Amino acid sequence: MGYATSYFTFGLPSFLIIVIALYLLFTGSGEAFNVGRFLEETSPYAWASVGIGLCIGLSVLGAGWGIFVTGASILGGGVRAPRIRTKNLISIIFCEVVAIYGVIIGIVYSAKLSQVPESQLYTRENYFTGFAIFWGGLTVGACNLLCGICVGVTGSTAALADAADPNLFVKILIVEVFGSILGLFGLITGLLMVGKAGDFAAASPAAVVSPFVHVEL
Amino acid sequence: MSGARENIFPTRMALTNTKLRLKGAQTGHSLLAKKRDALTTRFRAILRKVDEAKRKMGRVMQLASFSLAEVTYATGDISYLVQEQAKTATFRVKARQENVSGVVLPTFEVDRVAGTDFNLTGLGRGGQQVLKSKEVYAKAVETLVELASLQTAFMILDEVIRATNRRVNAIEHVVIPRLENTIKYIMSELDEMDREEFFRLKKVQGKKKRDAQAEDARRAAIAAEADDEEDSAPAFEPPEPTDTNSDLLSSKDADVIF
Amino acid sequence: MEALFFNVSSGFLEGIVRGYKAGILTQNQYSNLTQCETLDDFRMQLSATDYGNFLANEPSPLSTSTISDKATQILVDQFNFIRSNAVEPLSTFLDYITYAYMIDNVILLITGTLHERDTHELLERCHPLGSFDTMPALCVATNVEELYRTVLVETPLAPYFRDCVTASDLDDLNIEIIRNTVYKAYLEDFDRYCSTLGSTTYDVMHRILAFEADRRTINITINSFGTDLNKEARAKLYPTIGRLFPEGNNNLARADDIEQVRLVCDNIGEYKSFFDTSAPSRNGNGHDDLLGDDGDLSVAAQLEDHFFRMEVHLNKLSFLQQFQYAVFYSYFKLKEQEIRSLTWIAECIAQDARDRIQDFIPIF
Amino acid sequence: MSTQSFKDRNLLAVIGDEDTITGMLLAGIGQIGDHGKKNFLVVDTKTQVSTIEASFEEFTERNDIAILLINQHIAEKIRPTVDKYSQAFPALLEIPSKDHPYDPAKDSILKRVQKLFGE
Repeated sequence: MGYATSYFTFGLPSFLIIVIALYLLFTGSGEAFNVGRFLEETSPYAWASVGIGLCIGLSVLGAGWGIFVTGASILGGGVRAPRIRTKNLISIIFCEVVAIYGVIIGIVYSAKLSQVPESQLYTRENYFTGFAIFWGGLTVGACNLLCGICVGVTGSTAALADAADPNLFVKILIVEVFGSILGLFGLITGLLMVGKAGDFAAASPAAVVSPFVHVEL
Repeated sequence: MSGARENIFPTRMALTNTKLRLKGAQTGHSLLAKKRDALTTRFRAILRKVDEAKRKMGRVMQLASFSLAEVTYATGDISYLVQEQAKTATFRVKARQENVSGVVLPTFEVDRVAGTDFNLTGLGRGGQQVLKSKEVYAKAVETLVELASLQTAFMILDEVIRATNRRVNAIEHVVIPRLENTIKYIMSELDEMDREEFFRLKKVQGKKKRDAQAEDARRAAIAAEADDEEDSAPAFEPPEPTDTNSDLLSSKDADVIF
Repeated sequence: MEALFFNVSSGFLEGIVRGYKAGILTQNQYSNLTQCETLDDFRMQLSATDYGNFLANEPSPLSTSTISDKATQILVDQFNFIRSNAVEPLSTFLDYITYAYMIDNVILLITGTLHERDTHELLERCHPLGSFDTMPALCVATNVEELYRTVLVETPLAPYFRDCVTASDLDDLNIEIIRNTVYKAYLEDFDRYCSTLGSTTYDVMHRILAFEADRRTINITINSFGTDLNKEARAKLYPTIGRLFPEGNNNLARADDIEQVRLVCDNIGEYKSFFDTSAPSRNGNGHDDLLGDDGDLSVAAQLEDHFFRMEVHLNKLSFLQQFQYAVFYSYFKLKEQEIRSLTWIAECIAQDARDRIQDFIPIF
Repeated sequence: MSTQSFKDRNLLAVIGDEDTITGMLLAGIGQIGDHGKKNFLVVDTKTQVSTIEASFEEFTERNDIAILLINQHIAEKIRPTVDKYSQAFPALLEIPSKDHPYDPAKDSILKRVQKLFGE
C-alpha cells in the first residue's frame, strides 16, 4: 500500500470533516453539532432496528467472509489432497456458527420490539431499550464480523496446513476454536446488555422526556 | 615340392651365380625377418596401448560428459549457443613423424591456443562449471588425439607389417626354394654330365684296350711271324693316352654344345 | 489486509500450488531414487511419487534428457493450469515469472538470427515456459535490425530491450552481455512490480530477488576474471536491487580476484558462509598461491552449490507465509530445482558416477 | 599415402550427438570456415542416415582434417561405410557418447585388435 493511497484514504476525509466543522462553528451554527439532540430526536425503534440489522448483517458478513476465505483454500488444497475436505468442514461450521450467533441475537432482540403509539414512545425505558439493542447489536455484529474473519483466515491456514501435513490439523484447530470463541463472547455480552432492558412499552399519557421531541398528542 | 626352378643353363657359371643369389636371398630374408620382428614388437606394444587407450577413452569420455551434466545442472542447455559461437578451432593438432625401423609413423601433437569463443558463456550463472567442463573436455580430447596417433600408427604398421610379412614369406617360400631347386638342378645336371663323361671315357678305354689287345695279338703274331724280325711296338704306345685325353675334352665340348 | 482480500482471487490457486508443493520429492524419495541401478529402476521409483507414470510411454532405453524434458513438461502443464485460472494481479505476477525464460528464448533466437540460421527449428529448443504467442513472428526476421524491431513490438520484453540495448548493440556486443543486461532490467522491474503487490508479497519476493541479484552479481564478477569483459562493462551488468547494492556492487566492480569477492561477501552475514567451507583449508596450509587457479575453480564451483542451496532455502521460506504471491514463484523455482536434481541423479545413474550422486540439492 | 599430406591436417572433426558436440566445441575444436563449412555434425533422432554418410564422406575427403571422431552409436548406423574405411588419414576414432557407453566389441579397429590378439 503506497503512502499516497493511505494519505488519500484517511487524511483527506478527516481534513474535509475538520474544515466543515470549523466552517459551521465560525459561521454561528455551531449548535448544529448537538449530539444529545440527535440521540433524543431519533426514534428508539430506529435505534433498535438498526441495531438488529447491524447485528445480523455484520455477523453474516463475517461468517460469509470467513467461509469464503476458508472455502477458497479448502477447494484449492482439496485438489491435491482430497482427504482434507471433510475434516475442514469444521472450519466452515465454525464460521457458520458466527452467523448463527447473529441470528440468535437478532431473534432475541426482535422479541423486544412491539407496537407503541408514537406519543407514548419517548420514555426513558424505551430509550434504554432502543440504545441497548442498537449498541448490543453493534457489539455482537462487530464481534462476529471479526470472529468470522478470524476463523476464516485461521481455517484457511488450517486447511492448507492439513493438506501439507495431517498432523497439524488438530493443533491449528485449537487456535481456530479459540478464535471462534470470540464470537461467543460477543453473544454473551449482547445478551447481557439487553437483559435489563424491557420490551418497548406504552407509557402513561405524556411520556416525552426530551425537549427536542415534539409529538402531537 | 620339387617346385619351380629358374630357367637357366646348368653351367658352373650359373651355379656360382645362383649360389650367390641364394646367399643374398637368405641374408635378405633374415634381415626382413628381423625388421618384421622389430615392427611386430612395436606393433604389439601399440596394440596393447590402443586396447588400453580405447578402454581408457571410455572412462575419460564418461568423465567429460559428466562434467557437461554439471554444466547443464548449473546453467541449463547451452548446446545451441556453443554451436553457434564456435568460430575458429583453438584446439588443433600438429602431425609429427617418427621413424620406426624405416617406417614413417605420424604422431599427432596437441596444439592449443587460448581462445575466447566461449569465455562469457554462463556469465550469469554456471560460468565456473563451463570453465571446468572446458578443461575436462580438452583433456579428454587430448586423450583422443593420443589414441588417434596410436591408431594411425597401428593402421600404418599393420599395413607395413603385412607387406614385410608378404616379402618374408615370398622369400622364404618362393624365392629360396626356387633358388635351391635351381642349384640342385644345376648340380644334378653337372653330375649327370660328369657321369656321362666318365662312362664315355670307360668306353673309350675299353675300346682302346680291345684295340690294343688286338694290336698286341696281331703284333705278337707278327712278332711270332717275324721272331727273327725286330720288335718296334713300344714306340707307338705313349702317344695313345694323350690322344684320348684331347678326345675327351673335345667330346665334352661337343656335348656342351649339344 | 492481504488475509482479507487475497483469497478473493487467488486463494484457490494458492491452495493448489501448496498442494503441488506437497508433491515435491522428499529426502526419503530421493534416497530411494539414488539406490536405483538403472534408469528403468529409476522410472519405477518415480512412478511411486507424485510424478506418476509420466515416463510410461517412453521407449525403454531412457535417456536423461527425456526424463528432464518430460518432467519439465509436467511443470509447464502445472504452470499453464495456474496461469489460465489466474486473474489480476496474479496473472501479471505469473507473466513476470515467464519473462525470465522468455529472455533466454529471445536471446536464443537472436543468436540464431545473427548466424543466419533458420530460426524456426529453434522454436523447439526454446524453454516452454518462456514461449509466447507471437514467438513465431520473431522467426520471420531475417536480420538483426528487423529482429530488434519485432522484439520491441511483439514481446512483453519490449521495455527491457528498449531501455538497455539498441539494434546495433545486438550486432556488436557479446550475446551473453546482452542477456545479462536485459536480465538485470528484468530483475529490477520484477522487484518494482512486487512492491505494488502488498507488503507480505514484497517482503518475501524482495528477499528472493535480492538474492538472485546478488548471485548474478557475484557470478558475473567471478566469471569475468580473465576474460575481455572490462570492469566498466561489468559494473553495468550488476542488478541494483541486491543486498550488496550499492557498496558491495562498487567493490565487486573493482575486484580482481576471488579473494576480493570474498571480502565483499563477508559484509553480509548469510553470504559469508559461502566462502567459509573453502576458507579453513586455504588458510590452514597457507599456500594460497600454490593452489592457484584450481583452488579458485573449486571455490567457485562450491559457490554455485551454495547459491543453489540458498535459493532453495529462501524459496522454502516463502511457503511459511500465507496470502502472498511469492509461493507461486517459489513453487516453480523449487520444482525447477527438483527437475535439476532428478536429472542429476539420472545422469549419475546413467554414467555410473555413484560417488557424485549425493550432490543434488534436496528440497524437503 | 604421401608423407606430406598430413602436414597440413590439423583439425579435428566430429560426428556426434548434441552433448558430445557441445563438449568437443567447449574444448575448442570447432572451426567454421567460409560458407559456414563446419567441422562438426550434430546428429539427433531426426537426422537421416544419408546425411550422416554424406558428412562422413566429406570429412574423410577433406584434407585439413587429421582426426575424425564419431560417436559409436552413430557409427553403428553407417557401420558398412565405417568398416570399409581403411585410410590412415584422417584417423577414424569411435568414441562413446553420454547415453551409449563404450562397447569395445563394436569398434571396427578394436575388432581387428582383438583378432590379432586372438591369433
